[in-house]
Amino acid sequence: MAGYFKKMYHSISTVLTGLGVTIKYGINPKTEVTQQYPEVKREPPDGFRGKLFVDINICTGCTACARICPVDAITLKTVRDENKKLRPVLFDIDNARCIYCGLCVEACPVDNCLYFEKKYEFSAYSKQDLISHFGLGEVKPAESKTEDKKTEAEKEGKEAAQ
Amino acid sequence: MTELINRILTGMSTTMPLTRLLITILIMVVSTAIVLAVSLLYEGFATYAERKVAGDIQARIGPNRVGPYGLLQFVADGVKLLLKEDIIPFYADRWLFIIAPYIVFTVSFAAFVPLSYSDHVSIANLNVGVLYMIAISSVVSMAILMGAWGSNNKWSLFGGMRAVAQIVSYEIPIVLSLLAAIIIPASLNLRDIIAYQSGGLGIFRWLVFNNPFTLIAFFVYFIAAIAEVNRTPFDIPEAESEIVAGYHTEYTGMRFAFFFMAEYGDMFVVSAIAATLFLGGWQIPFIGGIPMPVWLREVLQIGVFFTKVFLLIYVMMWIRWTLPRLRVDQLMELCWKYLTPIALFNLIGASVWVLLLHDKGVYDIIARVFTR
Amino acid sequence: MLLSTITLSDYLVLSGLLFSIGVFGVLTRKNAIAVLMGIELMLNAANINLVAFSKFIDTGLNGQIFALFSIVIAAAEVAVALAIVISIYKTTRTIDLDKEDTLKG
Amino acid sequence: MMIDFSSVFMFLAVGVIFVAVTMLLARLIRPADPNVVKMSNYECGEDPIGSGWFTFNVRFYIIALIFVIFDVEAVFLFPWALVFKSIGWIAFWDMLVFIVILLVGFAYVWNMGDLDWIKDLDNLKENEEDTVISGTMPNTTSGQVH
Amino acid sequence: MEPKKIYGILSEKFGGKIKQFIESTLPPSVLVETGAIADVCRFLKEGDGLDFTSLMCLSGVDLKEQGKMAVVYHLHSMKQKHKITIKVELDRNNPHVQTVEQVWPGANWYEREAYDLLGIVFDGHSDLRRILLPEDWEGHPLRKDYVYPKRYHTWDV
Amino acid sequence: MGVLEDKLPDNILFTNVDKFLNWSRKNSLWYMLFATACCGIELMQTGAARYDLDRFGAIFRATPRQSDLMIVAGTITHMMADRVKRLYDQMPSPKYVIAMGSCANTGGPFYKDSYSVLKGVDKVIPVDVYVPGCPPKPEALIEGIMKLQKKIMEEKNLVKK
Amino acid sequence: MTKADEKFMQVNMGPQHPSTHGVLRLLVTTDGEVLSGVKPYIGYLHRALEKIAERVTYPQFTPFTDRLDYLASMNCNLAYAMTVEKLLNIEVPRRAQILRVIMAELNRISSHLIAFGSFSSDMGAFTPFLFGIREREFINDLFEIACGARLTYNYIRIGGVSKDIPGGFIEKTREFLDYFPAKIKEYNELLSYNAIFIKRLANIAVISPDDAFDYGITGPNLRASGIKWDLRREEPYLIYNELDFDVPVGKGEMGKTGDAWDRYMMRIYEMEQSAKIVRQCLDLLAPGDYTAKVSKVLKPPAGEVYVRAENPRGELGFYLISDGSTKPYRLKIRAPSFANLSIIPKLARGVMIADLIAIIGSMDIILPEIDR
Amino acid sequence: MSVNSYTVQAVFFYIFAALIVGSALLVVLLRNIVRSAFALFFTLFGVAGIYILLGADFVGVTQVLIYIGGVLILIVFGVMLTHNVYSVDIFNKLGTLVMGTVSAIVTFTMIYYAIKQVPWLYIGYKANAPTTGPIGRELMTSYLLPFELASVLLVLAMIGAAYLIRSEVKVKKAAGNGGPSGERPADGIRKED
Ligand code: SF4
Ligand code: SF4
Ligand code: SF4
Repeated sequence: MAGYFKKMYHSISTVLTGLGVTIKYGINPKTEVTQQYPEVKREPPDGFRGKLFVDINICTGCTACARICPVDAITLKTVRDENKKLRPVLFDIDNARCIYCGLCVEACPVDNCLYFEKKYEFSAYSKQDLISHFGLGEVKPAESKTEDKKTEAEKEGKEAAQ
Repeated sequence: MTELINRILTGMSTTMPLTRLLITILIMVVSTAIVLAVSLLYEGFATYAERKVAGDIQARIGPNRVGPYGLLQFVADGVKLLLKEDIIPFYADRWLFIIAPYIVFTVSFAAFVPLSYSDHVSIANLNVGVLYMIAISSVVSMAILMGAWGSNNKWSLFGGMRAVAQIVSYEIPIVLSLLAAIIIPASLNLRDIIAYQSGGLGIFRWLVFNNPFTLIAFFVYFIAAIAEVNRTPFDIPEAESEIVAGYHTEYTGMRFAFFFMAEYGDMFVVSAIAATLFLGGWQIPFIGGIPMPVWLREVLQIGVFFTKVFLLIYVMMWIRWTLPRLRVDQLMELCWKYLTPIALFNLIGASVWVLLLHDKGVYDIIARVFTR
Repeated sequence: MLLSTITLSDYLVLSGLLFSIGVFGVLTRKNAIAVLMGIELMLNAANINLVAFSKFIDTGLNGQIFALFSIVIAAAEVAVALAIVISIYKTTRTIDLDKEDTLKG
Repeated sequence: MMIDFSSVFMFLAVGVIFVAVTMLLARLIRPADPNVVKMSNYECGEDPIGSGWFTFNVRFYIIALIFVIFDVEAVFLFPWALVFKSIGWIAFWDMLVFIVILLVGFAYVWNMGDLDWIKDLDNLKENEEDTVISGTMPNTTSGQVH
Repeated sequence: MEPKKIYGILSEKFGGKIKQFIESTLPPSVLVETGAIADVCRFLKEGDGLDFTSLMCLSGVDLKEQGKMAVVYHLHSMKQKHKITIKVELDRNNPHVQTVEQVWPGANWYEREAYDLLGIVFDGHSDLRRILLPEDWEGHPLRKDYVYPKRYHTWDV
Repeated sequence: MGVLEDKLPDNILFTNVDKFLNWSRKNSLWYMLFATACCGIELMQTGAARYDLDRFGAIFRATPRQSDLMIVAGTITHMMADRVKRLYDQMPSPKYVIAMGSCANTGGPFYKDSYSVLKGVDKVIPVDVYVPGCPPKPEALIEGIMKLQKKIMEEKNLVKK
Repeated sequence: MTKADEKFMQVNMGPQHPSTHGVLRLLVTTDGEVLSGVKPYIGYLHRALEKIAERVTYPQFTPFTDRLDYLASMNCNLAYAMTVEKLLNIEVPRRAQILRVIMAELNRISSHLIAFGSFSSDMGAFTPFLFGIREREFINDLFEIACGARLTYNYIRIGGVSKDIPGGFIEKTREFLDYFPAKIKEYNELLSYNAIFIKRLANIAVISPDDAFDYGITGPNLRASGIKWDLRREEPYLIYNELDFDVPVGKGEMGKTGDAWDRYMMRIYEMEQSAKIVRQCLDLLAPGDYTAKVSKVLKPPAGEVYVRAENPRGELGFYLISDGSTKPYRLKIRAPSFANLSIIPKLARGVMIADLIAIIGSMDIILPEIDR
Repeated sequence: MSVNSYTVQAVFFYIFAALIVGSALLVVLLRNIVRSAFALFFTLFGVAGIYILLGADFVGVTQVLIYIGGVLILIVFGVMLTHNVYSVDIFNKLGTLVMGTVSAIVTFTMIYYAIKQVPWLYIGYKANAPTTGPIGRELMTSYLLPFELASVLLVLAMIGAAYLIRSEVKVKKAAGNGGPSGERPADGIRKED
């Protein structure tokens, strides 16, 4: 019988303690932690891994990024231009596939060439819109030596590099 | 309302029976429509309030984009639900599935009838008011069972069975605790009960303060009432984490909305009973004795009544967003092994008090001691 | 006018109608619970009678009180009857009255 | 009284009509494109196994049974409550006898375990002991861990 | 206990059925003859001073070049705080090995997994079904010569 | 199709009615509680206090029958794809789908080497908005939902197309 | 249809069910409310990680370990990095080690917060869930500063960490550590010691030590059964042997040792301990290299290792076979949840549906790790 | 309002009578027993309406509370517990059907003529007054014994019914030791031999 009442007391007291915790939040609007998104945007910190950006003009077309990418999100096609320099004519990053791991950024030998922007809201109605194109377009090729970095061909390249 | 009808009819020149009848019906329809509109508005607002209260308690904001402060949220929700496709599962029992929301909603709406909102504003003055409300809300379990069985869904049936077991069980403590209050005004008529609680300094004639037993009865009633309307910690019939959405798992769009509205309607009703029987109904605390114009008094009374009810509803929401839920057997145990015996002995205690102290409340006794 | 005079006999006729429907149910159904429902119909018919008499003939409330007791007894009866039906069902998997050999011993 | 109760009927009627009208309105503007999968029962994304109409635990019946008995008793208490004050002690004793009889039955079902749920099918013994609640809550949580 | 010593105990008890002690792996491993694995495991669990209470991991390995498959048991004793690796090698074309489910019930799922992904059949297993892949999946993907399917149900893979 | 759907003439009144309907739809996007993998955690966090999806009137429902929006959060394997399709089918129209994260978009990390992952949920169900990221930040998801709202606003219901 | 079928009903719980924590499917056989058997079906999230590992290079696999147990990505990163380092015999600089400990422990806290939160919402209390996530956001912010992502960090790399922590990180972490204990107290008041919660969990699904060994249960679930086994203590890696922390074990405070409440409470205790560890590490942090010199192309010598680390959910083991090429020959992941889940059919016999939810929640399983 | 009140009553009477008769017919005619149990709901509701028309508000409310909220739930539970999806026709053979119809018609005809024959002695139409209090008074005085006996009856019914059900549960408990596969030996064995 004593246990019966003790249980009752225990239940009531703990329930009241719990209610005490919540009412503190309930009546005090200052406890709110919500950030009203579209109005309040938090600036992502430095080093944030958002959308990838390529400064295509300083890109050497070395394909290091495409080779390291674990999911083949980067499609790279390079052509040698008149100065025998490799130029990336096609440089597509499929943002729908990229996993924002940062391996490519670390692999890129050129400073500030491939980097993450602090941009992460770019949803789209179509998957095609999620592919960002950085390629230079057709550059007048000096020789017709093209390197197609895509899936199978690219994998061989990777093998060779190691 | 009877009063109103009588007054209008006496004031009228015509004696044509048919006209009088039509006018009576008209008044009734209009008043019913008003209650319907108000209750719909309330139900919409309650869903909004629920989300806001939840937001407050959970350190967030809650709806605030739709209309000013998100106040139009329930309009959007309502219209959206109206626009949703209606699905009746192929293997469901079509008739039961369709009828259930009708009954659920109608019944919860009909429970508004005997409520007394102020001295003169009430729909009907039922002599068996309290009993009527208990009876009508026990019908809900039947309707839930219909919907649950009609869905032919296992989660629904789980929810339905749990709901019925819970609703019927908790009716017992409810009835017993209400009895402890009813023996004092000795009436089932809600207006009589409220009238009995008038006077006194502010709030002390309220039945909840009448004697210690009514205080206990109030708490027992309130706990049981929370269970009766299936809210956390007693929301096992809709326990999202266990049985998906309980008895309305298969309901879509408007049909679901009726269940939803009925739930909030029931919340109002049980809170209104608590306010009426224990908290003095529309009796204005402290300043009730001051003379004031009738219209002002009426408005104040309505305001006071709704404030009391909403406070109780707030407490329900507060509890909902605090406590974990019980398991079905623990729920039954709480009802049968704790609340029911307590309410029963409480009833005996209350009646002894009434007889021994000749119907005097604690307040009366203290007042007498002081006036001596 | 037909509408204006609802007298005792109307109630009684209604009750008689309900009663005979109940009789039909009891006689034709072979599911034990369906039979029980027929009995409920009959009981309700009787209750209508009681209350109607109380209204039109009785001076006091005896009819109503009888009806109350009748409801009570109905509750008790249903509780026990269903308990029997369920326990029979659990052992024999049927509540078909034709096959209810166990009831007969 | 009649007029009061007719508002009950009015409410019932208006409630039903309201639901009907709303459903009708909804029918006008809502889309409808049923397909086989949509019309099948939901079961967490899987094909439902068998029918949803299962025979469930008989416990629910027992609860309802006890409820009905209590309900009937409670109904009798209402008229009693109204005259209790005016009749006085006799009414009290009448009621007490009534309740005590009820309590006897209640004690019986309690004692026989009808109010408990059968928790275990096989290892019933193991979990039978009740929760031990060890006093109050400790103030610090880390103090007692080792 | 040192793995070497465990090896000693084992070879004392089971003689020729314990084939080899490989120290280079981490933790060092003991190669056991296929047929004896269940007995060895039971002994490892129940034997005095061994007390390998838990099976940390059970992995199947496809050794395609050697035409073999291996099942590797990583054992660990929480009481004695020592570990060891047990290995068995199976025929790649017909990989069969006894189950150790009766020794460690937890092995049940690991064995199902090895069956699912590598096609190793555990004799005596109570419920050897696919566990990670759908029942109607073809092939055992962790085999080195697994070819990716082209279509599954109604869509391209 | 509904009785009145696409039946009304294209005049100001009905266009406004349509707008109102769209407005209510877009402000009451109840999403289904359905998360498979990592993105699901971000979905949860989006619904939680810091980002509070409830502000937009979006709450979760456990059953597809009462939800309007399916946020495919996480990897969909071939085994799961059937279920996703079934769940989608069991939602009442009008219904919307947001593919959240690389996995739902294209298979993401598992695009290349995995044999068991569905390469993009749009192979089995129609997708309205693709939210990139792995996982997308809650802000990105909210932005996706707002894009969806924009799309809903342009829909026509009762008015002739 | 057999007799047994008639009596028992089978129902699918999951793959889409609010409380199966993802895409677990349980085939539940019940007799009304009481379960007579549960069969888990897994594989709905089988992402072929082990196969992927054989097809990508060693460094490339690190991002995939993030997705292994996404609630504790750091710990998974860490375990994988340690495995490869063992194979390559790389010595990690001290600063990197400390950073690793900080990250791992912070991640442990954030993982336990989700465990706590989702468990509480399974139990019907939704508010603690949001509170848990609120604190988790704090940690997410810390990680975002440190490595630029909120969930899939890819921070701990083979040889060290991917970059040094930026300025301000330490201060923010301290801020968090100061803020956190009060919140734990709040959780306890709100939930842990709530009578309803205790009633739901005490004596439910008791795992005896022998069962725990048999099924290979590790981590908090093992410790809840009263066995003081923590790899950070027993086989210290990184700098754990220099740190002062307790290993909480279940003591059956509210019921039997090893019941669901104990398992739940282990996580609360461990969060406190982790906070303590982080604090010490912050003090130990001295300037230095954040990564060892590792060549871009990793070619470990042929060999095999089995390395395990204490993850929030138990021991995560990597069994790595290298054939001397740039890609692993075979990588077997020993996931703690896999073992933890495999005991559920045994536990969930004769309990009620609500208990099943409690069991799953208290085991804190995570599907991607189980299915891989 | 006297004339109108009668009219209104008449309207209500016919509505309720239609409801009662219609749903009662459904109760006995529907093939799906679950549905017929739910049809009973409307019958009982209609009867409650009739009570209220007759000025018996307390009895009417009690009807709702006990019959619909209690007894009907018991019946529905009973139906669901013994529900068998594969149960065949719940009607008897054609012979019984005819017999039932005939006897129902005969019963009704007899009752009808009896009612029409008897010259009822009206004591006049009583005005409706609150009934609850008077009923209470009656219960406490003239009907005290039945009142207490009712309590005894109910308790006995509860004990008996609980006993019956429980004995079944016990069997189950004992049989349940077989484990989750759950072959219940006692079940399903017809004790014919
Ligand atoms: S961030 Fe990772 S996934 Fe994205 S492109 Fe770079 S390497 Fe590929
Ligand atoms: S690694 Fe850098 S420089 Fe080389 S191709 Fe990629 S972006 Fe251009
Ligand atoms: S997109 Fe990335 S974060 Fe989202 S589920 Fe896939 S792997 Fe996880």
